[in-house]
Order: sequence, then structure tokens, then C-alpha cells
Amino acid sequence: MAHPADPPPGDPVEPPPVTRGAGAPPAVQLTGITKRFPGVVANSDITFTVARGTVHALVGENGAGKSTLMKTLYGMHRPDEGSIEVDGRPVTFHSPADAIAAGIGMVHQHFMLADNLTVWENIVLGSEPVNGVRLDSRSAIDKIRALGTSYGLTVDPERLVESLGVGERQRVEIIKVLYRGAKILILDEPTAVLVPQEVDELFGNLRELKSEGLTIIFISHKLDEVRAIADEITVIRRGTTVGTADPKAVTNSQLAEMMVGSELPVPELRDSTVTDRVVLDLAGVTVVDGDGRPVLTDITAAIHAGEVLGIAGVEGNGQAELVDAIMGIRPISAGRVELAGVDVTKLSTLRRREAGIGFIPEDRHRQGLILEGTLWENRILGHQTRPPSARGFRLNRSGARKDTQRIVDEYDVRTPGIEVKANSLSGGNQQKLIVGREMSGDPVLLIASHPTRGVDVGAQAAIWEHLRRAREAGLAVLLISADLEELIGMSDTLTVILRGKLAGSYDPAAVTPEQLGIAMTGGDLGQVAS
Amino acid sequence: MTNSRRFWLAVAAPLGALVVAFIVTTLVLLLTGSNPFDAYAALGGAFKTPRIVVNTVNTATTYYLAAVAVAIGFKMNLFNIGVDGQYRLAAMLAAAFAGGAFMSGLPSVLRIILTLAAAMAVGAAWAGIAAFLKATRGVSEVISTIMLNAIATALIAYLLAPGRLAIAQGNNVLTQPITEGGYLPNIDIPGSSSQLYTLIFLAALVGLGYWWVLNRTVFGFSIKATGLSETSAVASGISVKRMVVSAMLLSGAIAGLVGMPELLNGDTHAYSLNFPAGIGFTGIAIALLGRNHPVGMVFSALLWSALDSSSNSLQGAGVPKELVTIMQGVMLFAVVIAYEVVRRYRLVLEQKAVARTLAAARTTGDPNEVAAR
Amino acid sequence: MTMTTDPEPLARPVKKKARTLGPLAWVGLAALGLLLFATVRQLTGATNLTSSGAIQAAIGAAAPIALAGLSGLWSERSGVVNIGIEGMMVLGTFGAGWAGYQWGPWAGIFFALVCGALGGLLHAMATVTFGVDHIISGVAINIIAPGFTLYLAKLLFTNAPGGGQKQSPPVSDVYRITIPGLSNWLGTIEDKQIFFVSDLAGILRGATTHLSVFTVLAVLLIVLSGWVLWRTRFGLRVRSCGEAPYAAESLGVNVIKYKFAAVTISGATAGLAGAFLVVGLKFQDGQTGGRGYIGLAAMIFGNWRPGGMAMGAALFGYTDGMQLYDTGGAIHALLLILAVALVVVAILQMRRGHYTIGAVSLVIAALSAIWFFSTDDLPGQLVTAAPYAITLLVMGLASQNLRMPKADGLIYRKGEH
Amino acid sequence: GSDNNAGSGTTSAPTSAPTSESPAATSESPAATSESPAATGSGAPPAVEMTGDKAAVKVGMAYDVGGRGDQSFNDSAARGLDKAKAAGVTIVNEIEATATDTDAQREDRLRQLAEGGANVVIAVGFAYEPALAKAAPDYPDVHFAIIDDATLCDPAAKGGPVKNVACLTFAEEQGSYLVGVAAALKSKTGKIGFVGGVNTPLIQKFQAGFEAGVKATKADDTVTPKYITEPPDFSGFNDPGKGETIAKGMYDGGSDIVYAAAGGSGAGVFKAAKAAKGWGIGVDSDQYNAPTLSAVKDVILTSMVKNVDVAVWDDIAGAVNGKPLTGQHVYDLKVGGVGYATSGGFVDDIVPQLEAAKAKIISGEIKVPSTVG
Ligand SMILES: Nc1ncnc2c1ncn2[C@@H]1O[C@H](COP(=O)(O)OP(=O)(O)OP(=O)(O)O)[C@@H](O)[C@H]1O
Ligand SMILES: Nc1ncnc2c1ncn2[C@@H]1O[C@H](COP(=O)(O)OP(=O)(O)OP(=O)(O)O)[C@@H](O)[C@H]1O
Ligand SMILES: [Mg+2]
Ligand SMILES: [Mg+2]
Repeated sequence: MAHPADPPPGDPVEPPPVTRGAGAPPAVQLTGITKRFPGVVANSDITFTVARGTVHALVGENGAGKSTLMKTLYGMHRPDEGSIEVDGRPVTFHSPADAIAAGIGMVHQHFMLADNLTVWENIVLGSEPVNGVRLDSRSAIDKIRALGTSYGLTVDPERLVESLGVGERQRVEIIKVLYRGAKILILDEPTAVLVPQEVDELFGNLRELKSEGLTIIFISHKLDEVRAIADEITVIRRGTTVGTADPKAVTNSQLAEMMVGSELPVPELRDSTVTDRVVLDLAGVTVVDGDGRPVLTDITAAIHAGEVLGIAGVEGNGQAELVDAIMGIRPISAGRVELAGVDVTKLSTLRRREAGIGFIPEDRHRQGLILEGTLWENRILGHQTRPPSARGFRLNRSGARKDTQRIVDEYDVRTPGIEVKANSLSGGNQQKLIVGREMSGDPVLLIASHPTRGVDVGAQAAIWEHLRRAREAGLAVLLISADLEELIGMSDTLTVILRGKLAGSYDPAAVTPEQLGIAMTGGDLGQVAS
Repeated sequence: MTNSRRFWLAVAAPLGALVVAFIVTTLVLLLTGSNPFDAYAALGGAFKTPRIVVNTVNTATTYYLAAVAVAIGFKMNLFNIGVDGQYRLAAMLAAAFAGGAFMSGLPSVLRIILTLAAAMAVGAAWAGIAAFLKATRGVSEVISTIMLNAIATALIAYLLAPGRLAIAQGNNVLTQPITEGGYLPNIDIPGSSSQLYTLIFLAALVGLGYWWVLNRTVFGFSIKATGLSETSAVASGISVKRMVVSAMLLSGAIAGLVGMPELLNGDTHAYSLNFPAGIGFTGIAIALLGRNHPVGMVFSALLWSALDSSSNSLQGAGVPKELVTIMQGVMLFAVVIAYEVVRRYRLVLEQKAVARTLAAARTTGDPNEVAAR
Repeated sequence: MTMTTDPEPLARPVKKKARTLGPLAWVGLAALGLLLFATVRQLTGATNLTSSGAIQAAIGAAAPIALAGLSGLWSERSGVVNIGIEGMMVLGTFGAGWAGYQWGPWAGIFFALVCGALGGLLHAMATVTFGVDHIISGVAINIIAPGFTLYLAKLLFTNAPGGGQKQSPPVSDVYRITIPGLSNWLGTIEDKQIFFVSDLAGILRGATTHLSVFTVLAVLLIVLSGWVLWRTRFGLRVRSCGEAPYAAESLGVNVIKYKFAAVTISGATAGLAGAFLVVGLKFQDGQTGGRGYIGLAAMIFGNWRPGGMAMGAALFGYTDGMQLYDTGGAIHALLLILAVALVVVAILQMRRGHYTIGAVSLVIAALSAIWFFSTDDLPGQLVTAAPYAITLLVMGLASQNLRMPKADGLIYRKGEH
Repeated sequence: GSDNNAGSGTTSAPTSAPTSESPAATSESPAATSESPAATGSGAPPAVEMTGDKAAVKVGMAYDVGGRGDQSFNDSAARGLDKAKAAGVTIVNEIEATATDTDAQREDRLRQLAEGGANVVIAVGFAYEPALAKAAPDYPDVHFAIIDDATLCDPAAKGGPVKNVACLTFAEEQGSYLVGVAAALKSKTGKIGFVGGVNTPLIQKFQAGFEAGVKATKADDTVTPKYITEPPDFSGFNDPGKGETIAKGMYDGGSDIVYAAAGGSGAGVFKAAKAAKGWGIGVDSDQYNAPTLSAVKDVILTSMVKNVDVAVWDDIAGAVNGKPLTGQHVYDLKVGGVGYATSGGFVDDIVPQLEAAKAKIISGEIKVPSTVG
């Protein structure tokens, strides 16, 4: 894997000298910001300065308060205490409209898109071009196309957002901000869902924007990226700033120290534990979409006990369908799914789960949680028919509560308690809860879809460690991830999925993220194929 | 938060609601030129009469059943507007069935059970049409149940005719009245000409069952989960279609019981043109007022029927009867608004609490831990 | 309110098949349909299947339902479920009656608009400002409105000349369009009972004779609403509030403002629907008779779109209008049409591979055919159910892929995301 | 609605002095109001005079659904009450019913009136039968009366008739027969329509008599019956829009006369009649003089008058005179309980035939069916 110190490839532009303090007022100056939520102090007395024309990274573990701070800056809520200055002028934002007017734009950690509207409608919303009263879709679409070409952010403006993959949605979000000509960009974990090529593209764009004098606040848990793009780094921890760092000087492990006070985790497996006992056996699995077009074609693969099968692929190449097919969420039109020698093709999702499939979904809000439910109710989800959650047809509430507490402790879920609703947890902590849940009731197969997406380094380490232990204990794992280092580091076998087909498998020991990236995008590199 | 404050917050909403409703009603009364004091005197006076209290409880029994039927749907975002048609059709067919000659041979207990079972079956079947259409064809149950209500009306009108399932009696048509032993005895209440309906126990049982199923069983959990996030429910192995069908059938079955107190405890022991109509819609209001909570609905049902029963007395005090319905509507608004206000106040309190513990937090440096206490 | 009506919720959103037929295709379909009706008319002699009078009745029945549906469309597109249409209609009927008898129908229509809008405003205040459950607020309005109007009626109409405790004095009618030459000419053709030609003439005559300007207004309003919602800035913002309010908020859209606007418009439209029942007649307590709910159903039937909504209203209006108007065996003849239509549906479904649906349609087709041939009229009680039964049947057989606005019915709380 | 009295005033006119009857005369009809009971129907006993102590009588009235202002029998009953009031009798209270009423609530209504100090309690509508059966025995010295139901006065009933109850029923079919005769005589097309508000046996009586009258006069004339709604959907009495559509269909279909037994929906029927230049026939009161219909009075051929007001008056008067009515009282043609109106003078030319038919019915020579089919 790439050494942390190396600057990532394709990085010709030298960041211009950062204009600090001297004369020019900082683009953003947050002073003594405190924000409380019921049961949580998300930000307490945070001071945060961003010089104009720089990329300023904000890092911190899950729940540290990064998003909250940015939402405050973007006017989505008022701080309980503290003041905001933009370009030296003190401001109070009553709504994002004010922030937008002040030249601030934000790309949110969770997509803020209307599925049932077209891309261009989503982008122009709030600052629509009109002739008379009529929406001027033409000029909107043209402007979007122009933006797309000039920044390499290509997406068809006339498509419905609901038909877009995560990568495309991310691009739409960024175009949204650019469309408003924002001078200060807030990007909350924009790279969490992108493959290396896309990340490089994005960084290219960001540098371009920076060179045009824009200011960028960049949030990420991927420290290499942070050091590659940032001119300055601010670390916050448990709601307060612990200090700033110079990306040139600081190393990943030092950053990690500041964030969590622990070593930087590295995704890697110890010696192979692969057995010859086949746990999951896919034979010619084919899935067609509503219009009868195949989205998954003749997938044949096997995962053995103690083996981690990594699947690399650009978002929307059939990963979701593959997962759904194995989980029995959507019917397969041909092929066979066998779990530990038993044909489960005809079984319901529930039966398959009972047969020992654990499932970490890619979209925790959509498939992983009941946001309105308490943590312990979420613990029951997916295990509603099994102990400790159930006694026959009756729920075992105390059992569920007890086991939830165990998960919260073992997986270090930061929460005021197990009676709080899931939606008051930060993204990372929600993820830890899900991982804990899916690992319990010792499954034989774990489907892990982006298990560490948006999860801080501390949690990553924990999650990886749990995966390793389970693997040693003979768990078979299907690992899907956009984080290629994780994929390479954590897989015993690697295959690439491309347009619904498995396109060759690779040796994790030999392949590099870049090569994998090429393969994922349809390029050919037979030489590393094992 | 201290326990005492918890308690006050808990009762604040209902109390506030009553106060708001009281104020608004008083205003309406004043505006409409009727004397509030007389009105409230009449209202209060009414419940000095044991008979009216008993009637209130009896009607509440019916209303509660209707509310539970609706609430089951609400718990998973199913809007069963069709309770009205379901209970009318069920009551009519069950009445005809129970009035059948063959019944008189059977032991009383069996007759009652058969009648109840028939009613539940009919209600479930009628709701089942909507369930089937939704599960297999994705037809919105809002539409199908609206349509089914009208169709039920026509069907009843067709069947409730001499020569079909009914007999004529003066200007009335009614199903063959149930004979002795086919209906239930009532409970005498001293000082009251009306008797207490014995099926109140059935209603309590239904309420208890509703609470137990929802909060204590896997099935209930699955229903709630589906209601809160369909996609997550599917991913965790809950078959939404099966949930839709079973919830709808259950709702229909309970709806089938709605007409039973009037049929088996009432005076006529038959389904006639005078059989109370529209209770299904009352049930919707009561379920909402009681926030689908088994205990909450007990209170809302009592409140609603109390207002209904006081209608006569209020008219006695010169208050036009439509003011009663206005009051009921206002009550509905008042309660939900009061709840919202309390909810917001509670948030503020919690935040204050966090703020207070902030100092402590600084020392340990972990707000989360502090907040956890 | 039910949140998902998609039979398989987890299906990855696929681009919906472009079901947009060209104008020619529509004409072709219409012609085929008319052919079927003409044939059956010939066979059964049930002239009212296509008679101008029946069409007029249908239009009269459909218009208020369409307006009610439009009311639902406006509010639900902004994310506020409106079960209170019925109540807002009642308010409209009162406003129309009160102003109508004193200052003429147009004043009545205006006041119906105002009263309805007030109802909408109340709904908006409850649902948007206080975050009350949308259904609760709607139900409450349905309870309060009739009581309130009846109370006012007793106050204002009892001693009005020609009024009563439960009805207003008569309200005169708005202008009714009859294209003189055309109407008569079509009339003569219609009376000739020529296969297909007379049927077409009948329908055209129905639409060009004694046509209330109010009806024309209603149609224009539907078109206009569609245009505003899908082609203007205001419309886009309203829809965004119904699809993703927090996204809209994050782009500086004042969600609360737009929800208020849309729900108020919704109320006003419902008021118009009420006025439609009053103009030319009078306010009458209990006059709306559940049309608000039917309107809501039509709107869902139309998948939250004006065109579909209009179709739903038309379908219901046609059967209801005819059911009332007809004194011959038109509804009975409808059984035959139903049978034929179902056979066609069955064939189509089977060709798409949906054999169960096909089979079911065939069975129902057979049943209605048997029913038709074994009887020569329907019991009156069942005839009244025809509009409801047929709507239900169409819903069941037309493949439903309903797509309600994503945030419809969800309580929006500013900045809580 | 005090000026509604106009109705019954003129009903008598044709019989007492047919020839002198003219539109001009009716225009003063309101003046005739005061002595209207006296003028009811030929062969009717001279209206009961109130000779006794009016102060001693206190009246309570329980209306059926619709209540005052229903433009139907509730209104008619109210007229009777108003006249009694005008005559100096104390009215203790009037209470209206609601659609969701249970028997218990109706019973409570009657009891409240009795306990509220009324010694004469009048229940309007057969719906009160079960309630009255339970309530009446508990108030032996209160005199009850029920409109449109005879079951309680049926000597064959178990336990015999209830002593303190008078059953006031009407021979609607007889009056309808006469307007049927008028329709047949006036119809040019030989096609005649009947629009019923809600499809209940009571309204079917109107249809039965009407059809019989038509057939008896012109054997090959046809009557097309149609009802607006089915019970328990009573909107059929309040939906002039649907009334108009139905009537339009009938006129377009060749009918030239339509009998509207549809309460408030009648207005729509008459509107259609005016548009089609046909005739309409009114119901319950002399609708030619109903202020709400003044715009369409000129197409109201005649009205089938059902003098509920007379029955109410008689009952109260009986009590005043110290000999309260008991047992069944059939208000038929003989006693002028039902009849036809001549206001507008549209039927003056056929009065002889109508009177002939009337005589035959009174003499029993013609038996008028009261059920359809
Ligand atoms: N709307 C809310 N209501 C209550 N608590 C909240 C809310 N939003 C955030 N929090 C809490 O505030 C704290 C900070 O959350 P925030 O989302 O800012 O963390 P973060 O640094 O963005 O974490 P992540 O890296 O996982 O996104 C968390 O403990 C979270 O539970
Ligand atoms: N029908 C009923 N009969 C008797 N007691 C009931 C009934 N319904 C609820 N209760 C009592 O009221 C309490 C609150 O009801 P609720 O349904 O909220 O239970 P809960 O424990 O709060 O479940 P949840 O945590 O899912 O809300 C219950 O714990 C139970 O003791
Ligand atoms: Mg975050
Ligand atoms: Mg609870």
C-alpha cells in the first residue's frame, strides 16, 4: 500500500503560500462557538480560523462535532454561544439563505437531494433562472453543463436524481455549491464515497478553485487525503479544538494521536485463516431490473470459512444488486445461492439471516436503522426472531436492552444511553452500533458494505479488529468498499465487479490501489491477475 | 430531570389541552350568544345523572373498539378509513346470522362466540380486499377503503330488505331479532335506568391485547418497525406485504367488533335502519386524540362519548347541538397542539440540563459521559 | 398517512418506462374506446352510454371532484397531507351560499375561495407552525367545518327571504355556454342513432351544450396548476418542499412560507369545489356528501399528477353522473363493456407475462358477462355503488406504481436536521 | 321558519271550497295560517279546539335526524309546535338527533324531556320506537306520542300497547295516490318520474301509492322510480345537485312530471323541471308556498301534503283538553292527515277527478298499497 508520507499521484500544482493573518482578514473566523443538543454538547467553546484562498482541513473522530460546527457556519442552526466572522465582518445567519448570500456553500455529509426531481432542478433550487415567471431550464442546463466541463464534474442535468449512483450524487452536490458562485466551500466528507480516480479528479477541481481564490473547508477521515489537499489542518476532539497542524510537517500517526490519542490503525490481515469449507456459493446468479435489463449477470463465486472476499468496483456496477440477491431482498432471475451447503435461493431474507448472514448495509439510514427508534429497538432489528431479542414469538425487551449495553461498551458507541433515539448519534457511532449488532448472534457469513465509511480512525481500527477476530473464528466475509486500501488490506481474495459482471480477480498482496482503480474503470491489467 | 418534573411534563399536555379547549369553547359559546355558565352547568349537571354516565361508558366502549381498529393501521402507516364500512357490514351480517333460526338450538355461550367470530370474520374479509389490493397491486388503501365504504353501504341496502336478510316492522326494516340467549345480559347500575354493557370487558381485553402485541411480541415489533422505516424493515427480514395484510386483517377483525355492543348489549338485538352509522370516522378521531396509545385511547373515547352524551343536556340549556361537534374538533386541535408545545419545552429543559453539567464536563473533558447520566 | 405505496420498496429506482403516448396514440385509444361503447350501445340500446345528457351529467359530477383533487394535489405536493378537503369544501359551500344569494354567483365563488382559503390557512398553521400530525388536523377540520357552517346558517339564513335553517336562499347560475348551431346540428345527428357517428356527436354535444363557465374555469385551473407546479420557480420550490424540505432549506428556500402558500391555495381550491355544488342551486347542509374524500382518491389515483387526477375524476364522474342520470339500462350495459375491457386487459397482462393478473381479469370478465346476460337490469341499491366499484376495479387492474412526494405527511421542523 | 306555516293552510282549500280556490287566493295564504288546523281536509273532524288549561301543559319535542329546517316532516312537526306555542302552550324544550345516535341516546333524550318538566313528549320519527318502549313506562303521568310508528300501540304486541303512548301514523300512500292521479291526468308523454331521497320503506310508501295512482288512472303510463342514496347515507335528502341530475335524466328520457319525495333535494328536481318545462310534484308541505322554492313555484304542479303539524297540534290539544290521545291514530285522507295542494291553481281543472278518487279511498272502495312491487 502507498506509504503515508508519499504525496498522492497526479499532484503537480504547488499550493500557493498561505496568506495568514498579515493584512487580509481570515475568510472565516469562528470564536467561542458552543452548540448543545439534548443530551449532548456537540461543540463547546470552539475557535476556528480559515485564511482566504486556502484549503483548510477539519479532522476529528466521529461525534467530535465537525458537522455541527459547519452547520453553524452555514446558518442551519444558531450557536448557543460564540460569534462568526466572514472576511472580517461579524455576521449572524438566520438561515442558509444568509450564509449563501455571504458566499458560503456547503456539501453535506449526508446527501441533501430530492430524488424525484431532476439533477438541474436540484441544482438551481433556491436561485432559479427565470424568464418572466417561467423556469429557464435551458440556461440552467447549459450553465450546469458548462460548470461540469470546466471542472470535470460531468453528470446529465436532465436525469432524475433517484437514478444516480452515489458518486454522481456527490458531484451534483458540489455543482450545487459552485452554481451559486460560493467563495467559501464547506465539504463534509466528500470523498467517503469516491474511488481514487474520482478523488484525484475532485482534488484537481479543488486546487483549481483554490487558485481562483476560493476558500475550502474540507472534512475527511482519510488522513492521506487530508495531508495531500490541505494547507492547514485543525483537529477537534469531543467538541473542542485540540490544535492545528501543518500538513507538510505532520504525519498520519501524529494526526491520529491528536484526534483519538491512539496509534494510526492499518488495515491488514494476519496470516491466512482461509479454510476449504465453502460458506457462500454463488452459481450463475443473474438479476434483472424493472425493465428486464440485466443488472447482474452470471455471478459465480465462493467464499470459504475464514476468508474475506473483497469486491472492488465503481459505485453502481451491481454491488447493491449483488448484496440484495444474497440477502434475498430482491429475487434473482437465474442462478443459485448456497449458504453452508444449503440452497437458500428460495428462502426469505429472514430465514437467511437466521441461517447466519450478518449484513452491514451501505446506507445505514435507509437499510440499517430505525432512526426514530431507541438504540435497543435498533438492536432487535434483524434479530427480532432470535435470542437475546426474542423468546419464541415474544420480545425479550430486557434481554435486548442488556445486549445493547454490551454492544455500546464493546464497540465504544458514544451515546448518552441506550434509550436515546438512533438519529441523535453521529454517523460513525451509528455505524459502530450496526457493526456490533451484525456481529452478534455469531453469523457464519458477514456482508460488509462500506463498513468504515465515514467512520473515524479509532472506530476503523475497532471495526477492522472485530472483522479479523471473526475471520479467525471462521467467519466468511464479503467485503465491499470504496476505500481501496481497506479493501486490499482486509481481503484474502479480491475481485472487481464491472457492469454487473465479475471482471477478474487479483492478489491483494500484489495489486496497488491505482492498478485496482484502473481495473474498476474498465482498463485492462491482466499481469497482476492471480 | 427530576421525577416530579417528569410527572408534571407528562400531565402538562393533557391538562393544557383541556384548558385550551375550555377557553376556546367558552369563546365560541360567548360568540354564539349562549351563556357559558349555563352550558357548563348543564354539562356538569348531566353527569350527576347515573344514566348518562352509564350511557357515556357504553358508547365509549364502542368508540374504543373503533379507535383500536384504526390505530393498528396507523402503527404501520396504514390509513384504514374503511373501519366504517367494515363494522356496518360485519354488524349487519352477524346480526342476520345470529338471528337465524338454527341458532336458537345452540347453547348461549356458543351463540355469542359464533356471533362475535362471524362479525370479526366479515370485518377482516372486507378489510382483506383492501389488503389484497395493496399487497398484490399496490393500490393505496386510502382509496380502496373509501370506495369499499360506499360499496358496503350499497351491499347492506341490498341485503337489508324484506325477503332477503330482513323483515319489515312498521317503517323500519331490521334483521330477524336475536332470540333470548343469543344476546348478552347487562349489568344493573343502581339509580340508573340504563345498564352497563358487558362487552366493556371485551373492549378492555382488546386494549390489553393491542398493547401487549405491539410492545411485547415480535409481530408487534415488526409492525412498528415497518411503520417507522419500511426499507430497514425489509433489510432485516420483515416481509412488508405480509405485515400489510396481517395488520389490515387484524384491523378489520377489530372493526368487526365495533357493532357488537350495540347488537348484543343494546335493546333491539337486530341490525336496523336505526343502527348507529359513522362510528368508523369517530374512531379515527379518537385514535388520533389518544395518540394510538392503548391507555390514551381509553381517555379519548370517554371524553368523546361524554361530549356526545351531554349533547342532549346542552341542547336543554339552549346550546345548539352543532356546538358539541365544534367542541370535539377544538379538543382534537387543542390536545395535539398542547403536546407539541410540551415537546418543545422539554427539549429546552434538556438543553438547559446539559448546559448545567457543562462545567462538570470540562473537568472530565467528556460531555457525552456527563450527558449520559 | 401511508408512506409507501410501491409494492416492492427496495427495488433500486429504475427510470420509469416512458409511458408518454403521442397525441395520435391517444386519439387512437379514444377512438377504440368509443368504438367499444358504440357497439355496446347498438347491442343494448342503452343510449345513455354516450348521450349528450349523460355526458353533461358526467361533467357536472366530475368537476367538483376534480377541483377537490386539485386541492389535494396542491397541498400534498408541498408535503402536507390534506384529509380535510371535505371540510374545506363545506366552508366553500357556505361562503358561496352566503355571498351568492346576495351579490350573485361570482361573488359567491369569490367568497367560497376565501372561506376555503381560511380553512387551508388553519390547516397550514396547525401542520406547519405547530407541527401537528397532518391527518389529525385534517380530521379536526372535517369535524369543525360542518358544525360551524350549520351554526352560521341558522344564524344568517333562517330569516333570509327564501332561506331556511339548513339552506341558503337560491343562488343564481353562472353563464352557460351553448354553441347554438353546432349543438343543434350535433343533436340531430345524435338522434339518428347512427353507429359510432351518433355516439361521437352525443359526446361532443354534451361538451358543447349548456356548459357552465365554471366548468371551463375548473378545467383551466387544472391546466394552470400543472403549469405553475412544474414550470415555474414557485412550483419548483413548492415541490421541493414536498420531496426534500431539508434539502430545500439547506439552499435557503423558506420552506414554511411555501408550505403555507401551497396549503392555502389548496384550501381555496377546495372552496371552489364547494362553490360548484352551490352555484345555480343553494347552500344546503350536508351537501358535499363525501366528495372531498373522492377528490383525494382521484388525486392518489392520478399518482399526485394533474393529468392522472383529472382522469380519475373523469372516470368517477362519468360512472356517477350516468348512474344518476340514466333511467335505462346504461349501468347494466356497462357490465358488458367491463367484460370486454377486462378481456383486453387480460390479454395485455398475459403478453407482459403477468399470468395471475390476466387470469383474475378473465374471471371477473366472465362473471360480469354472465351477470349481464342472465339479468336485464341491476337492483337500484347496487347501481349506486357502480362508480365506486368500477374505480376500485380499474385501480386494481391498472398496474399501480404510485409515487407520492417523498416527504408527504412528514412533519417539518426548521433546522432539525 | 314560522312563515313556513303557509303550507298546511292551503291544503284544505280545495276540499272546503274547491272552486273558489285560485292563485290569487293562495297569495294571502299566510293570513290563513292561524286557523289552518281548523281548515284541514274535508271529512276531517273540525280541528280540535284548545278548551282546557293551556298553562297546565308543558311540551317537549324530540326531532329525528335533520331536525328543524329539513324541509320535510321535522319541519312540519315544528310548525305544529309553533302553532301550539302561538296558542299559549309552554314549550319546555326541543332536542335534535344525530346520525351516530344509539337507542340509548334517543332514550336519554326522551327521559331528559320528561325529567325536564314536560308532561307531553313528542318523538318525531320511527327511530324512537325502541327508545320509547323503554322510557315511557317509567313516566306514567307523562303523555308520549310518536310520529310514523305504530308498533307500540299494536294491541297484538307482547305486553299489550303502552298505555301512555299515542302512535300518530300517516297514510302517505293515500296522498301519494292522489298526486299520482294528478300526474297521470296531466302527463302528455305518459312517462312519469319518482325521485326518492333515501331508499327507506317510509319513502317507498310514497312510491307505492304514487305508482298505484298513476296506473289506476292511465294503465299504460309508466313510472320511473329512482332513489338518490341508500341508508344510512342520508345525504340523499340534502343533495339538490344529484336531485337535479336524476330529474334531468328523467325529463330528457321523456318524462314530463316528476314526484320529488326527497326533502331538500327536491329543489334540484324542480330546477330541472323548470329547465325542461315540465312539472314537479312537491312533498310533505305545500311546497308551492315554501319560501325556499319561490323561484321555481310555477312548476310545482301540486304537493302531497303530510300534515304532521296537524297531528302534533291534535296531540297537544288533546292534552290541554284533559283527554290526551292514546293508541294508534292514522292520519289518512279521511281525517285530512294527508292530502294534495292546489296552490298555484294548476290542478284546479282536475279537482273533480281527484276528489272522486279521494272519496273512493275514504270509502274503502280503493285499497292503496303501501309497499312497492
Ligand atoms: N440534531 C441533533 N440532535 C441531537 N444530537 C445531535 C444532533 N446532531 C448531532 N448531534 C450530536 O452532536 C455530536 C456531534 O455530532 P456531529 O455530527 O457534529 O459529529 P461529527 O464530528 O460530524 O461526526 P462524524 O464524523 O461521524 O460525522 C454527536 O454526539 C451527535 O450525537
Ligand atoms: N391496554 C392496557 N391495559 C393495561 N395497562 C396498559 C395497557 N396499555 C398500556 N398499559 C400500561 O401503560 C404503560 C405504557 O404503555 P406503553 O405501550 O407505552 O408501554 P411501554 O413499555 O412504554 O412500551 P414502549 O416502550 O414501546 O412505549 C405500559 O407499560 C403498561 O404498563
Ligand atoms: Mg459529520
Ligand atoms: Mg409507549
